[in-house]
Amino acid sequence: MTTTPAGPMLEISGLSVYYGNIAAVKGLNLTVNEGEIITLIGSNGAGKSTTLRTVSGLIRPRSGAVTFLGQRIDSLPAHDVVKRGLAQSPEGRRIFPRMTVAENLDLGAFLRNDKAGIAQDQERMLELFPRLRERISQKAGTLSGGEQQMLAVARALMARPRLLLLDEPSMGLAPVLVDVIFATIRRIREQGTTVLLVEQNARAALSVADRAYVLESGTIKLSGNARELRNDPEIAKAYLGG
Amino acid sequence: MAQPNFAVPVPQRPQNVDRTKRSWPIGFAIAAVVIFIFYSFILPYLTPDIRTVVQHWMPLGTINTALIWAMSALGLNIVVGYAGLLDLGYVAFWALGGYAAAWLMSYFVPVSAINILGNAAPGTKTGLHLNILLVLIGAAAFCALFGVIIGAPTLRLRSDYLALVTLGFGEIIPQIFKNGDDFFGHNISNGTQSIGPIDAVEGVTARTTVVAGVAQHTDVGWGDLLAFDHSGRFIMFTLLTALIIFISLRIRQGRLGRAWLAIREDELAASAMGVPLMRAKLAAYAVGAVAGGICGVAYALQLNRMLPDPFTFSVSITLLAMVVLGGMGNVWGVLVGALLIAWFNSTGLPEIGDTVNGTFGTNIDFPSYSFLIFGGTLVIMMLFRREGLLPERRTRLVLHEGAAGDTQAEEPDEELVDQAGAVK
Amino acid sequence: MAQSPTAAASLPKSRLRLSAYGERVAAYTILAAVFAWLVVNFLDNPQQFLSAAVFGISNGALYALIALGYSLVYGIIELINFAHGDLFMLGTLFSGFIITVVFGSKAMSAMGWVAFLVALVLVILFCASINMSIEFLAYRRLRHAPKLAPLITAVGMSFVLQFVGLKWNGSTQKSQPSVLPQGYIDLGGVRIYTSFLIVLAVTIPILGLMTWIVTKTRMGKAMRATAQDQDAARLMGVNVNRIISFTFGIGGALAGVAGLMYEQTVGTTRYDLGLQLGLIAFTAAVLGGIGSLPGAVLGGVLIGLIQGLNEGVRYGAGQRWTQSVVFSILILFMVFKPTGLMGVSMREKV
Amino acid sequence: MTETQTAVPEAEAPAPAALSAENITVTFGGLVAVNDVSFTVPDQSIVSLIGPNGAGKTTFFNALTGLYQPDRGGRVVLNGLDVTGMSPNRIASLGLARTFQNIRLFNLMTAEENVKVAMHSHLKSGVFGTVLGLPWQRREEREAHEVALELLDFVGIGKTAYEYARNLSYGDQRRLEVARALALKPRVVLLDEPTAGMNPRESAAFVEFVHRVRDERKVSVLLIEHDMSVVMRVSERITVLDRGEKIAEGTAEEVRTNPRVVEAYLGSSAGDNHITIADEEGE
Repeated sequence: MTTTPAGPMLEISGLSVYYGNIAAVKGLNLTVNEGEIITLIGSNGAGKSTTLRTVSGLIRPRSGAVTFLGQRIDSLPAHDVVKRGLAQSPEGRRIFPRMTVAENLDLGAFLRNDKAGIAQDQERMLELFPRLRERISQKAGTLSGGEQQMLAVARALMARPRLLLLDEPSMGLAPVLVDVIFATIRRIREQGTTVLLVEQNARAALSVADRAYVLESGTIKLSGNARELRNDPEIAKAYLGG
Repeated sequence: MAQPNFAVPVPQRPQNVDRTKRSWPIGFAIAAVVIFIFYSFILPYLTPDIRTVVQHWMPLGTINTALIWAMSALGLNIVVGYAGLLDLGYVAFWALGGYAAAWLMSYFVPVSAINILGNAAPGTKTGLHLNILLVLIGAAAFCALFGVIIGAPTLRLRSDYLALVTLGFGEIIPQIFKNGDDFFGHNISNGTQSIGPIDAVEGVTARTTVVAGVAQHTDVGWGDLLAFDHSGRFIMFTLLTALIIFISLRIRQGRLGRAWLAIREDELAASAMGVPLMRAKLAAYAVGAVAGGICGVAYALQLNRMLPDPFTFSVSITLLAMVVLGGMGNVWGVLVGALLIAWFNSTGLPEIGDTVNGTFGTNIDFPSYSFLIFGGTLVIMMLFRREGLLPERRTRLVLHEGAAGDTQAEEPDEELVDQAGAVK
Repeated sequence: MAQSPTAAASLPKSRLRLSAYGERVAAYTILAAVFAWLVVNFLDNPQQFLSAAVFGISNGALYALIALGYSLVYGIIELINFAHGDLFMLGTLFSGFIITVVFGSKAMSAMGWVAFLVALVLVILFCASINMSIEFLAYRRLRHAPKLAPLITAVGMSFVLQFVGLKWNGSTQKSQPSVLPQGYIDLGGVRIYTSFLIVLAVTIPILGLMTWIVTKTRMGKAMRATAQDQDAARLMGVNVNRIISFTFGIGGALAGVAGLMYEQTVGTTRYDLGLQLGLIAFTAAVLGGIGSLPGAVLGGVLIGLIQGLNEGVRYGAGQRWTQSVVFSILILFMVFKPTGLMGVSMREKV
Repeated sequence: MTETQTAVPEAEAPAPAALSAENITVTFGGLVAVNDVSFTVPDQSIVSLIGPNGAGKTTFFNALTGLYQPDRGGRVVLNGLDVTGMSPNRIASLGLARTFQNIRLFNLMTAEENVKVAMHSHLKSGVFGTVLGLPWQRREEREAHEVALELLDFVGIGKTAYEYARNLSYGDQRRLEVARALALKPRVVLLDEPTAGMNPRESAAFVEFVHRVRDERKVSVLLIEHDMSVVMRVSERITVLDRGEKIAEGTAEEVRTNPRVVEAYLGSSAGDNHITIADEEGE
């Protein structure tokens, strides 16, 4: 592990991302400090996923900077971003449907060479998500939605990231599974990984997060301590309308 | 939407559209008249030196051949340029049109001679001998029918699969003609023996009387077009090309042309707006095939016989190169692209080669470079100027956006995300 | 591939579509007709039938090698690489060049085997690097362009390679020396040529090696991941550009092997071979299910068999119809079963 | 619910539904994306379909418009006509128009041409008429042209009739999509997230616009929307989907206070408890 430089682990400043001539994100500023769980909440189409995709290098921003561990990463290709210790579990799971669960996990550790460490981490993942152990040699496409989501998170963790980006991990899941996922997010942090969580399930997200940002139409509307935001009437208004 | 709507003055159509609308057809007509006058009335009276140069670099026969290519390229443009369907077997329609002409105006069909306003050569005992106008209509209808037959089962395929299936038909149909001397026991094409001669057509003749190498006078008349009557064929081919251009332009302005454009732009949205995809695409195939059929008839007249050998895959590719070079979707661009490439192919390249070899004393086989030139044209145009040399006004706009589109990731297609999530 | 879901993939079935029942009846009728044709020909002259079959399978092995190249590339970037057949053609020319010019070997000897092996290695390197260069120079820049653009580029590339072949080999067929042992084994009237055995001896291990690369190695896993979801693969740290390049390399290598085998067993080279054989091999890839590697092999062998029987048995249509027969199969499969025999449904790919 | 009924003039006779969907189920390879959802769009009403990401709204929408076939037993009835299993273009020409979530205009066609494309099924001219320029065909084209301009005026972008769609501003593109949908002379217009990318002021103006479309064009409007302030202000009736199932239906007020809706949007209270236990500082 490299030493952490002074300052935040991830810093996004003045980020703007466009699809054609439509701005998805406009002048967004956000910081994540080491060891935190930060959540980015907002309704459909607010620009949350676009932000994460930009941080991971899948989309190039039109302007602004993304700094990770003191270095600019906004013009790096996605695979270099992963190499620097930033992994993402994308929206919609995006697991490899025609590969087995084990192969999916292996791909998560694609950039690592320590066989023993990978095996150990795989074991750790199967402990974190016991359901996956039962399905280990099944094709991932045959898993249920919840199992796929677990696989997507586990796969991202297999890279041993310093910062984990989670995009809508509770999407489409039954409440019981949502609980499991959020409990796991806490454990992930306890094991030393910083988490940036994008969620629509605002209450659950705010209950695990340290700080939160509320995104609306591509810009940050509110930010602050998650516990305070939890009871903010603005939040309910943003979600359920005036 | 915030402001109430005041009566908005009806906007005028942009003027420049109208201007290009007029200048090209006028240019085409003037060029045609000038060429006709030059080759019929001026060239024979010029000095032998000049005549030799013109005969080498730009004989009227080459112009006629180029017009034949242009007809096909314009037809392919309807399929590829208008409707966005890649057809790699367009040569099949050319062959079908040509054989339709061979059947309808020669001794070949084994019946005692039936003459319908036709022009059978004296002494011909058998075959159908239809008037050229009837032949054109017949060939066009025959090809349109084949366009639908080929299109119907294939159009629901993905675009790249569609390209392959058309390629398959483009190989099968010429092979049927090639082996047509024994097609399930019937002779349908004389195989490689070719069908010929084909009845001469009547048209304008401009014949110059030459005495001792000096042109005396030029007589314009009406009669059978013989092998050397290039002027008459030039008039005929120019008119046919003009007809195809006219159809292309007219149809583009109408309901069907709009539907094709819409399909090319966004199939899904088009169908959500009530455009019947299959019918519109079939119509594109049929109309495109009509041009191929007319071109085939012209080809049969130019050659005076029909043989299967020229109908190879490379013809389809050359046609595609013409469309791509000229600018997919732009009728005038495709016309220019086709004339240019056809001239280059038949006369330009050998002549340039002779000149270069003569000047530098080299011995390079220039025509063999056509593979490189066509292949290279396609690759380079796709990489650097996808919209062609004379792009359609619409596609020219894309160019202005420049590289901006490349640095931005594509828009995630929410329409399908929902589905993708569910499938996995 | 999530970033290339075509609208067509989600389009509804057309109303022109034959009813599912009608389609099935048509398909079974065709299958039954093919089966009847096989039986009639076998009973007519079993020896001739089997000889034709053996010859066909030998060709089929080569088709399989070429078909794999199509299938690999299609599987990963959904491009029909038209230039692949011509790459194979260059492979035949290069093989002939190495064997005659470098070794000058004419007869079978120990030196002949050395020549063969050296040529094998060199032709693999040669074709792989050409294919990778084409991808790097042309296709890569068009990865986000509308689908027509890379397809037309591939057609153009095919012509450029044919030009190279034309300049290299001349416009006519050229005969090339073979360093492999000639002769045949007679099994009850059925001739099995030595060259057939050598084709199998080279092809089968190579297919095994391919399977191993794709299923077991790190690169293979990255290839499959890229084929299924490019963005997700990027998020795993896969350098997608490099993987695509690698895939073109492997496809090229297989075309090179096929080129050498063809040059050695058929003994002639032509500049326009790629178009003809390439299209047949592509049909094989479609028949087996494009994108599926075992499918490509199966398709190759089947097409070879069909071709061999068509040309070799009494009630076959004969060589002059081969192209039409093969393309009719292509069209029938495209229309009735676009996923091929072993393909996965494209819908799943979206 | 009563609100909807009073909105319809002939309350005694069963109000003719402009569009009704019965027991729509859509499955993809065994996974259920939409599960047995039924709902109706009364004549000339404004109805919304809402739900969190991945709730199956778009899939349901696609089943209505014929893009997906609903599983056996499901029925879509448009204007009293069973359109289940028809092709999307047929359903569209029978009066079900739509816009797209991420704007799918024909970019290289002018605004006026875009609108005219949607008139395809109402025009008659074929190949021969077009090529020959027959008088009735010319008249038809002229009329289509006038209707197109009138529609563009109606949505407030008459000035841009000859601009290429891709050159229009984002807001104008959204309006053009509506004009194009109206050119189908629909009974029902489906608007898929029409305010995505709009600022609050534009969204507020949009609410007015939706009312105007309904009143002046005599159509029903079905809205998929994530901006709740828009949904709550514009809808006479709201249907809420979550994980493919209909979890609530009613007026804005009913839906807003429905605990299942609150749970779907703000997160499960069960999850809250669970995490509260884990969170030693939790309240």
